[in-house]
Amino acid sequence: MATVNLEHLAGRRVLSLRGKSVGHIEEIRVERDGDELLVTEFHVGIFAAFERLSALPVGTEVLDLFRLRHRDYMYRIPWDMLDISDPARPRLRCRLEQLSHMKVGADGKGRSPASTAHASPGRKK
Amino acid sequence: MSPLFPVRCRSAEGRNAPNSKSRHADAIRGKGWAAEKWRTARPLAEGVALLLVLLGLAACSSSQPIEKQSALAASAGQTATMVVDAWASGAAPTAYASATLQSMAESLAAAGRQIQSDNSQGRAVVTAIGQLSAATRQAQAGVEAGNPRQASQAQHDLRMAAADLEAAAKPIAPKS
Amino acid sequence: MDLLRDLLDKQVVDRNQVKIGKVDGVVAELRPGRPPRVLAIELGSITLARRLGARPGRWMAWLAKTLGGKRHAEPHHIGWNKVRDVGVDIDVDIDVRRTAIFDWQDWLRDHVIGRIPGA
Amino acid sequence: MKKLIEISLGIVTSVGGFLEVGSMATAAQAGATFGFQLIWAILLGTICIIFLVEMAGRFAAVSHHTIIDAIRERFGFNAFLWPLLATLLVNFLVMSAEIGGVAIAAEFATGIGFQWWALPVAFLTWLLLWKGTFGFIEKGVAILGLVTLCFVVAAVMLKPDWEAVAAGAIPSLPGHDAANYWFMAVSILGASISPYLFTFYSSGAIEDKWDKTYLGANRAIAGLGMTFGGTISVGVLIVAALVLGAHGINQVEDYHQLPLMLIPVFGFWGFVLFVASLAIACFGAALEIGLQQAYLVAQGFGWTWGEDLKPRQDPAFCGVYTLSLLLAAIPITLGLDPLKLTIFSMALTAASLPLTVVPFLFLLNDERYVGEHRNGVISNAAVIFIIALGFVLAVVSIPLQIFGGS
Repeated sequence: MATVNLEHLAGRRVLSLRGKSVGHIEEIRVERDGDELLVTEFHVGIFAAFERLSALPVGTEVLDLFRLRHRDYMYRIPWDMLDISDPARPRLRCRLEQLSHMKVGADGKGRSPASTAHASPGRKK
Repeated sequence: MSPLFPVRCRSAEGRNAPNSKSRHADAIRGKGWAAEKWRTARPLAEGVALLLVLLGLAACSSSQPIEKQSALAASAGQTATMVVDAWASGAAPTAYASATLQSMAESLAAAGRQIQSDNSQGRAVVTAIGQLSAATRQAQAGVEAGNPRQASQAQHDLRMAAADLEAAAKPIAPKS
Repeated sequence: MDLLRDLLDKQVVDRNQVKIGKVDGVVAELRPGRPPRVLAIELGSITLARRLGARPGRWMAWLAKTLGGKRHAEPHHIGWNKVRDVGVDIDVDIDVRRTAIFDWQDWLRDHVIGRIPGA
Repeated sequence: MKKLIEISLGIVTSVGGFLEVGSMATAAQAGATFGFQLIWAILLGTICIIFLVEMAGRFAAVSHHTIIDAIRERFGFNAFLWPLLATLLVNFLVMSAEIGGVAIAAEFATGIGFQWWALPVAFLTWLLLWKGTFGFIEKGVAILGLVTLCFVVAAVMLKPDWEAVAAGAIPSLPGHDAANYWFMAVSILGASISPYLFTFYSSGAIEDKWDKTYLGANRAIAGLGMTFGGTISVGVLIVAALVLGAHGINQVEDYHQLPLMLIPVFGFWGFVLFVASLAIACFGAALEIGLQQAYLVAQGFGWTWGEDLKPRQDPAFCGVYTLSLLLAAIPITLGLDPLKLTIFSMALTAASLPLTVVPFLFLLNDERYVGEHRNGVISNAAVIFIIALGFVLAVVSIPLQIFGGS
């Protein structure tokens, strides 16, 4: 049974099949399935980091201020499109072009309703 | 004030700038924002470097040792005078007064040693500082012996030496 | 649920509301053709050191093994089935006294802190 | 009524935290060398710390998390490590300086050299942490700390030219010693905006079991308490300017010079009051920083923590403050000049500010922590200003540390 430590994926650069950088992993999405917790998606790109820090508007403005905004989107890569068997070197399993329909706008448009409900079931007050 | 790490002026900017910068970058990077984004912030880095150079120049230009040392010595001399006053009027305990005078005498001696100048002004400053130091020692002896007369005699010497120092340091002091 | 945001580095409390550490790591099982499954959360200095790099990880593992014996050569695991609630804190259904997690604190208490009068 | 008592106690407590060896030494040096010209730095620092303390208290009251807890949770361990290490180091230096402050006071009082006092002082601090509860320490320090008001009384008795004092509240360029001027401004800001103040405050809010009903009290305590503390610092500066500066003592390089500040005003009692103020203010700060070191580590690694627990119940927490007090006593025991250490650590504090303040921008805007009580425009503007100030200070203080008007 192969196991992997998911915390090592945080902040890692994702490489495409040809070794080109796609961005950094900023979030790992998991979903409950009965008693199990399954990894469903990897979010890649600086806007995913802003989202994690609840700083989407501020972060975007800061990027614009320093003219560091290179992309307007983040990728949401499904679990089966990323090889994480070596968490220090995650690699895409598909071609770069296939990623285009995994793009999500920086303003969060195009997100599925499920992912906006971030509160977990047993959330305490 | 005397720096904890006396380093020559020249060595400063290049070494410190990248260090401090990368630390802040780390702080706001969160769980791994793209580090190379910061590399593109070169204009910012250049601005910072310029600022550092300017500050470095400002710092260097104002650090003439002889001025600094004579200012230090003048303050030490005034402190000695004030402490003797306080002691004589019973406002300062003997142990404190004597320790203070001891410490002032030491800083005066150190200030005298720091000035390495061959011109006549420099020599006059060093002489005046030496007199201040001697008078401080004498005041200390008076305080320790519980002898107010010796202390007030020393205070008189202190005032004379302070006036000498002021006169000697004047031509080379900054415009202030 | 977002793993990095909602789970990793959160406070873990045991059955008796004792703070036992933070979620230092998350272990998942890779399965061919099926999504990775979270097996356990990991706690302990070895996990933390590994997050800083492979070499610090090896040093810390060596140190833990040397100081604590075999029982401490690996990070502490708490199975996902023991996790009761993921909220402000992570509630787990274990009793920390029955694990090795606080061994070193117990040692500290018994050999150092407890020997100082008034503890 | 109970709230009112709590607010007044809180205000007094924050004075105890605000005024310590750093603010006293930097204010005294600035007053002696530059007269009233650097009052603006104290005012600016006080305004900044009011905002940060208010936010730290609000954050703790609403989210039941301390700032340190949340930095680890939100930014992850690897990013947390930098503020953690920086704060531990700065706290170590500042604590050493505080122990030095008490040791100097003991030397003034007894004539026995300060080095000999470092370990006894550290032991006494440790004993209070070991046996005392949070409330006892907080309130005890607070009430004794009122003695520092003697500086304000002295400042008023010296009848300063209030117009000149007001003019000092507006930043101006120095007429001489530019590098020294800016170095002092940085040190004053570092002494006022100490990270340990707001991280300690947020831990204190958890220890005192604050909830949302405390938001008003929090605002009052932060605003009035820090203003109160800043006023005392300004008092020190005015006294230093009118006594030391007027007597021609423009360079305060030696801690022996400091008690002379109050002697012309109060005579022998001036000496006693100075010694008492220095001892109590520094002792209080040493207690708070000792606790803060333990909070930092325990919260960062998720251990059990709390000053009200018996040492047996949180051995690791007690272990941290025991060890850090012991370590902090070492530099003073070895004879390192407490005044130089103080000035150095204040500038370093200023340099470490961005590491601890940047997270505020994220945490105080995160609805999952603070919900509807998130920062408004003014608070956010203040945080951004402090971050910018912090960056400038960090970049400036290191070269100034080296030249420092050498």
